[in-house]
Amino acid sequence: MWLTSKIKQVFMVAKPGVVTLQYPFEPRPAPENFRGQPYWDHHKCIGCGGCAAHCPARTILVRDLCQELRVMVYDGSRCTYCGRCADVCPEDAITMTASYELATGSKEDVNETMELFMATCQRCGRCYDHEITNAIDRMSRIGFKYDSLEMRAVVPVSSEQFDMKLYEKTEKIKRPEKAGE
Amino acid sequence: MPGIEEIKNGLKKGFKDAVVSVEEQNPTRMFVDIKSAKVRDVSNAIVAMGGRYLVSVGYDNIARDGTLGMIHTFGFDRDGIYLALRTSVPESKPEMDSITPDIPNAGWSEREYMDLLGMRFSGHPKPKRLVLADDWPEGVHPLRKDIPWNLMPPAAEDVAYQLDECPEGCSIVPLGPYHPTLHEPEHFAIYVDGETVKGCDYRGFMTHRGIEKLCQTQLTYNEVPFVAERICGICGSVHATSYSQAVELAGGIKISRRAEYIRTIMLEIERIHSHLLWLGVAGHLIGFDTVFMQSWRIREPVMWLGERITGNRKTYGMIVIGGVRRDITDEMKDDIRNVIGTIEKELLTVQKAIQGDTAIHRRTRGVGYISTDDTKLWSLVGPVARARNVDIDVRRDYPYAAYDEMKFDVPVFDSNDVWATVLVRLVETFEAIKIIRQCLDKMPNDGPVLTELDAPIPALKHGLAAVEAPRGEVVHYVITGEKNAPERWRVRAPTYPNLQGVPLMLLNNQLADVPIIIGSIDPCFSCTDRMEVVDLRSGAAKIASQVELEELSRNKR
Amino acid sequence: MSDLYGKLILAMAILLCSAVVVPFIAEKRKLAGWLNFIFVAVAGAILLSISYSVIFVKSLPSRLVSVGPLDIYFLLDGFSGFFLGIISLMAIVSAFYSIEYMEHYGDYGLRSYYANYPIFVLGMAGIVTVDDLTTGFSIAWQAMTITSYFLVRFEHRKKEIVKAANKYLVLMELAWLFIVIAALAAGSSMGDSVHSVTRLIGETGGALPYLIYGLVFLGFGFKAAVFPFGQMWLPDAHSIAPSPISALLSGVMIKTGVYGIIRSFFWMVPHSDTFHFSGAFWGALIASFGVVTLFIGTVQSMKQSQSKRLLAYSSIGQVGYIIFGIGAALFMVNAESAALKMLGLIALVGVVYHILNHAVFKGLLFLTSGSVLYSTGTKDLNRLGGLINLMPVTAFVAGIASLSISGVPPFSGFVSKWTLVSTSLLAGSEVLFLVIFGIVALFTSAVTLACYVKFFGMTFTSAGAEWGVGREVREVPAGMLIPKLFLTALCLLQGLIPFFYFQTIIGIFAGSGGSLISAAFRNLNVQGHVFNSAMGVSVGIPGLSAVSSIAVPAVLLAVFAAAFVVVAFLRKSGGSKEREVPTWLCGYQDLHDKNRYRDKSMFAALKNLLYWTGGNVKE
Amino acid sequence: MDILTAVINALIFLALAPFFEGVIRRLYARVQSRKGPPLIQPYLDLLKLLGKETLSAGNWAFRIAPMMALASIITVVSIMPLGYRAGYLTQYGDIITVIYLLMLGGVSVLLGALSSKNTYAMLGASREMVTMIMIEPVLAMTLILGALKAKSLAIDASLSSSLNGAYGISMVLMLVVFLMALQAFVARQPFDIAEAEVEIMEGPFIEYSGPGLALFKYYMMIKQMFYAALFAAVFVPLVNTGYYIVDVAVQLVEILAVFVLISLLGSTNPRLRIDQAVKYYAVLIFASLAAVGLTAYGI
Amino acid sequence: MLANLIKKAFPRSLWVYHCNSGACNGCDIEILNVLTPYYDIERFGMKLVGSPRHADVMLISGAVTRPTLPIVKKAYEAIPAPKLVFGVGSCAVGGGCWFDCYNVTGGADKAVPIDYYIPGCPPRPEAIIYGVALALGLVEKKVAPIELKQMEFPIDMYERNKAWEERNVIYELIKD
Repeated sequence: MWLTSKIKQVFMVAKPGVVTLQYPFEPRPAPENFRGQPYWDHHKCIGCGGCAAHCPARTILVRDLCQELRVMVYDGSRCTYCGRCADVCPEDAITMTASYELATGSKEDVNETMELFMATCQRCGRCYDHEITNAIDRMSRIGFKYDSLEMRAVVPVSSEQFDMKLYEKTEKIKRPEKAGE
Repeated sequence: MPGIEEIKNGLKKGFKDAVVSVEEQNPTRMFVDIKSAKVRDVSNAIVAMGGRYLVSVGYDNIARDGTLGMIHTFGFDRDGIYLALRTSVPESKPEMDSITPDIPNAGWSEREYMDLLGMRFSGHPKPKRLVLADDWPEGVHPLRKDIPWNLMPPAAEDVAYQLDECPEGCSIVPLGPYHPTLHEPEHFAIYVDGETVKGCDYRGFMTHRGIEKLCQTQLTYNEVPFVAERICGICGSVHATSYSQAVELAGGIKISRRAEYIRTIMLEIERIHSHLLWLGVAGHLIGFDTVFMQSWRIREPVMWLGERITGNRKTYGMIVIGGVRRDITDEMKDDIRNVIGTIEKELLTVQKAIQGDTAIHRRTRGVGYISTDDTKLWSLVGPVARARNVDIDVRRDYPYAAYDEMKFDVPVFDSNDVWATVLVRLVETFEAIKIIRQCLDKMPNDGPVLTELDAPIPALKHGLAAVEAPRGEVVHYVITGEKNAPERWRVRAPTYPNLQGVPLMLLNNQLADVPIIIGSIDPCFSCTDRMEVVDLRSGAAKIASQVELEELSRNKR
Repeated sequence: MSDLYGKLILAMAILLCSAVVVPFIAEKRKLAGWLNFIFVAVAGAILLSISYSVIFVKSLPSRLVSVGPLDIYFLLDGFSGFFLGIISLMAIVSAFYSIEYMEHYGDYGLRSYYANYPIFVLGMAGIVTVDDLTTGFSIAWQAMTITSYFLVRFEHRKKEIVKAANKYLVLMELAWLFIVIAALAAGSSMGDSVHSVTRLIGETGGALPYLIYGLVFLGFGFKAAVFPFGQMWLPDAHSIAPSPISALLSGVMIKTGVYGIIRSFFWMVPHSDTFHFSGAFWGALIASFGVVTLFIGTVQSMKQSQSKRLLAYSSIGQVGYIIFGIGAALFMVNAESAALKMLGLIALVGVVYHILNHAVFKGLLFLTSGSVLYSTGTKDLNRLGGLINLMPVTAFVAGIASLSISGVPPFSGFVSKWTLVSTSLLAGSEVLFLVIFGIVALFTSAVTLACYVKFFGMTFTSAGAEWGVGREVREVPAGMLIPKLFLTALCLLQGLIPFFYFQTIIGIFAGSGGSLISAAFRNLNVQGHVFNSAMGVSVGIPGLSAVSSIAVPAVLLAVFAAAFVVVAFLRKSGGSKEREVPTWLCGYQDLHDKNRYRDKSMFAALKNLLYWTGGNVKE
Repeated sequence: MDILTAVINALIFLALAPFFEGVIRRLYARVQSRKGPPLIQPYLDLLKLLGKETLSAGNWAFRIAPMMALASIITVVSIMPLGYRAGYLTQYGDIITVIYLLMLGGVSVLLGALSSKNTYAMLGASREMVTMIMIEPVLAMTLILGALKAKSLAIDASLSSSLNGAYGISMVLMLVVFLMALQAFVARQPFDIAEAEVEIMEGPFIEYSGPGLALFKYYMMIKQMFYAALFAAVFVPLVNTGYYIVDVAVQLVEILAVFVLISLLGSTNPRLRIDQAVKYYAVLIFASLAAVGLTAYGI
Repeated sequence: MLANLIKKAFPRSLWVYHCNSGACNGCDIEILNVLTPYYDIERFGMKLVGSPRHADVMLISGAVTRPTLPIVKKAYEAIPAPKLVFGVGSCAVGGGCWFDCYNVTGGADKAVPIDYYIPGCPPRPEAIIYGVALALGLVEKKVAPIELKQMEFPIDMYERNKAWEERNVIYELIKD
């Protein structure tokens, strides 16, 4: 009994042989619809904030800096790569890329920031109310208890969660070639 | 159905005064409201009628009527009926009878609400802290709605969990949280006499992440499945499916048949990879690393398959309320057929190689024995129960998704030990392959995979859904909320009841067998510690544009 | 040379005198201790000088000496001189140790202790020097037994101690009866010397000699704690007595039984034409008893949870080695083949060597456990632990003694065990059962190791005294360290220069007349086949290969030291820094009393396998 | 010249023990369908460990134990003849010495374990001791068998008794017993009970780090090579040309074969429980006693 | 010479201590997965060890929950220097979905200093190997922060300075 099963086991292991992949020395592309690092297409984004509203991990911040300028910050460090943002994006501006080799020595390396130009009314110069009651403004705050300037006093624990360095421009910045500036 | 009438009559006759109302949601779900004074008697009567205790759900209803609610749920396996026994106690005096002395498995549920809701249960045999951290201050009950989700109370002074009294002459072997047997942080204090285990105390819930409060103002119905998947990294779809079904039941949503088939396929794929994973881990635990390596090698194509179908290896993100996110196309079908074909072949080799291995028998036979009666008393579920001659399987007893059309066997063994759980899982893997084949053949070719949700889900409806996870029965209980989000969501993972039976299994076994016995229930502590009780208090944050966005996102396809 | 007998009587008189004088000043505890020590030391010095003379100068014939109204035969040859030496040595050391140690029993008066101690020593000295089995023997035996009874029941307020002491007394009296009956059965009258008993046995025939030898073996077997007699009294008596007394009981007193056995089976053997002494039968019987004793005793020792009980059971096991050696030697000496005869003689040398070794290291171990008891107040292994930093000297001493008794080279136990085992193994090519016995002995020495790993580990390393002992633990005072260090030095010496002891013992046997073996020792030129050198001992047996067995502790030690230097260099080579950290118990619990490892768990699997050996474990 | 042989013997053991460990790891990997570490991995592991920080439990016994273990095994291998050529030191010990010296190594492991205070270490030590007690008689009897045939307890005589044509039924029986005990000697599955990784986290070595662990690992490697060499010498007396280098080479190849066997057995067996293992060892002891008994009758 | 060799040997023989600080199992399973035949991390001389005393690398998976925080710190202390810490998975990198819940302290960097982050939920085994290879210096780092901008808004409609001033004021506020 023991011996026969050992012989069977030897056969079991002999058949497949060595299957080890040569991964870091040979590339292993991810499958087509792999949900890797999300990428925002700044040409398509309308700044609706849907992604921010729907992100289960609340990693996306959409804030108005001023009347015309909306900032989107994606804190990749805690992204769960569920692809919900890409699903809900009305403009298909978010793609889940196939890139998974995200290991890094610094958390900031997986962040993305985007400055959006918001069209404003030519007559009065503003379309959106900056008050807290504004619906879209509120929408953009969902999941972002920490970044909200107004809310900072209310929820003090959270302010440390958000790294202000996200806004600082760095040497390492990778900019798409078509970027506007 | 005659069963439901019988139960109803039985309860009405025996407890005329206590029963307030009986509601039948559909032929398989019934909700009974009773007065809190009689809860123990009614529970006993239900168990006497053949009910199997599932889980208790406590919820904060203070804002509405100043009470704390408590729901004990039971399943009638023969009739396929789930029964929820609802009661409530006033907030000022949140005390009710404990049902634990009669139904030992309720022990943890009740302890949980002692911690999280501040309820009190008179007659509880072990009213100790269960969920919250040792240094969590007394009197702060995070599930109450007046506590914010991100409250970080300062550490209480000088507190340490008091382990159970050690039996005379025994010493404690501390197992965990960081022990190679346990891949998750949980602490077992094992009382050994020589090398024989004489008892054990469990201090777990270290992976308790308290997601309920997170969800309080943050997530909506359709984000919860993604969080649900992350309750457990292995059986994610199970939780997502179960949650979605509970919401669908509560909201009366009917999803397309095709979506149900796809859900079934995903669940079974998950079962294959989970069982193969378990087989490997079990081999690892008894020091047989070759079994570990080989069964994980066989498992790997399933992971790749999952990645190709859904875009991720484990947290598939497939299942949302109303159906599934991605379709399974015809090429994918062939892909699946190929993969499961190879796996079947290779698994057959493995099965032959290890089934007769006396060396493995030595380590697993007669180990972790508990009698069938004890198994029933402790309401153990899944392969653990089936290996102990308890013939329950949610897929057959309470069919969901497309299981009503599937033909499959439920393996049941009566050697009541670890070896039987090995066999159950091996057979189930083959059955899963069978089910996937049937699904692929029978799947309707058309129909949307995601049903349009045209009407908002009504508030304060109760839904209970169970899914047969690889580890056993997963129960999700949902109370719908007002603002596009559940008010209360209770998850009971299969490890939750099974883990309570572990001390029983460990008793009088050798210390060396502890890893494989704990491993034999395929413990998933993160499931158990989840407390992903979504408790959405009608956050003011929901906005009109949400629905539009929702629609926009759907119309994309 | 005849004045040696006078010296003997003088020493005994000094001891008696001490017993009378010292109790009067027993209120001054320290002073009484010192006085007792001085008396014992003087007497001991005289006895030592006697033993030196008879071992190295010349053995004396048996002689009738008048002691008061009685005429008693005394015998001072090398063999009894050897025992006399051990007795006086250990008596002096114990007496010195007692001075400080008896402070431990603050609420007990020391009157009876100091009254009994010298007489106890006197009794033991008497046993090994009297040359009859009736009158003188009885006096000596009773002096030894009754005083030791009072010493054992020193803590007389504890019921169980008195009970155990009573049992001890009854059994010892029984043993005495056996021996006296045996002597009388042979037809001798009171006061006859052993020589005449021997003659009388030679004239009898049939079954009577078997009865006589049987009764003698039984009687001395009781004293020497042969299985199953030893288990009846020894563990209880030895573990409850004050530690210096335990050291004497275990180290010396039970050896008087061994002395009796050797004397009876090698000297009390008539060689007449009518009587044929069946050495093979008695040898095999005694060896079997010995093997059973060594195995059972050691295994039972492994199960104990009290340090002194562990040591006591282990004494049974070690006596088992000795008895086994005696049996094997008896068997082989009486065999036909010259090679076996030779091996038998060498085994006998091993036996005597082991007697010496055991006296030293077991005494040392009892003194050690006494020191631990003194400073912690407990002998329960489950409450001890981690004393290595608190009592470093005692720990070091205990380590050496443990290694010695386990027979790890190059410590003393190794050489004697090596002799016993290798002779029986070498005899194997002709006598199968001796090989099996040898293998059992080897196996048992691993079990011995387990015992002492447990003893040392649970007392000195691991952790626990901080919870189990409710007081501050300190190293014992110098008065208790000095005797231990002295014995340690002796112990190391015995391991490192075995050749000296071999030579001496061979000399003793060759010089002690009146037996077959002294002739054999001379005839077979044992001296010539045991190659002694400064490095160690090797044995060549005619008929077997040229050099058949070697024990060279010194060379091994040198190689070990060289290797150790290399290893130490290796350890340092990485420039590793050291940091002290708390014990890692998976994170949640810290090390505390509840999760320390208990003696029950130690070797649980083996204990389960050997559950049938019994062993009375007392908490 | 003779003393040189002893040094060379020890050096061969010291140098090649990690290599054979590497072979084992490689073969384990092969059985598990993977590529496995490079053959020099154990050397790298040892080197790395030497450079790591030492975390100590704060007593001298803890510090000294690994050094004692390695030194004792070095002593053993330097008196061990390799290629049937007795070294200079071989004449100064006999098989009983070897057995007791091997015990000293075990004692050092136990001393280290006990002085580390850890409950798991104590568990491991307890198991290690039980294993040692139960398996040591088998080793002893293997050597005694040769000794009985050679009528001498000398090491070289005992080891080469089968070489000298004394290969009988008893030897074959002993060979089987030794094979069955081999895994226990080298502490591999199914008898790696004392060092069980998933149960008690390397048992006796749990508290050791850095150089201390390196020395213990080295000790284990040399020990397993010693047992493999013993097996090769006693049971596979293939060639004795008289040329030292050839003999040593042949024996090394034999050792390699033993290691292949060890890895095959180890990788296809689960670990046994200590109580099961003890019963198994008891059977082995009686079987080897039978073998010794047969020898006495010249079979 | 030996000291030099020792230094060189360190990266080629990393023993990993896996420390789950409250993960969902996903990352733990993937960590085990890199041991399995297809990925076989032992190629780089890495293996999983059970005791932190033996480890060189601490692999943290999961958001650090309140009960595990002291234990993780303790485990880190129990690892002999030199040591590396890897955070595997979103939870360990940034806290995951539950970074701010009442029982969660946050990412693993809240407990111990992290040397390498491996994001992913769970990261593919390849991603873990990539992280390891990055630490060993076998591969280059591929990610960098991305900063995107939509086209410059039409300034001519406004007083340019006014708009920019306002923007800068808010930046300042954020930077505080």
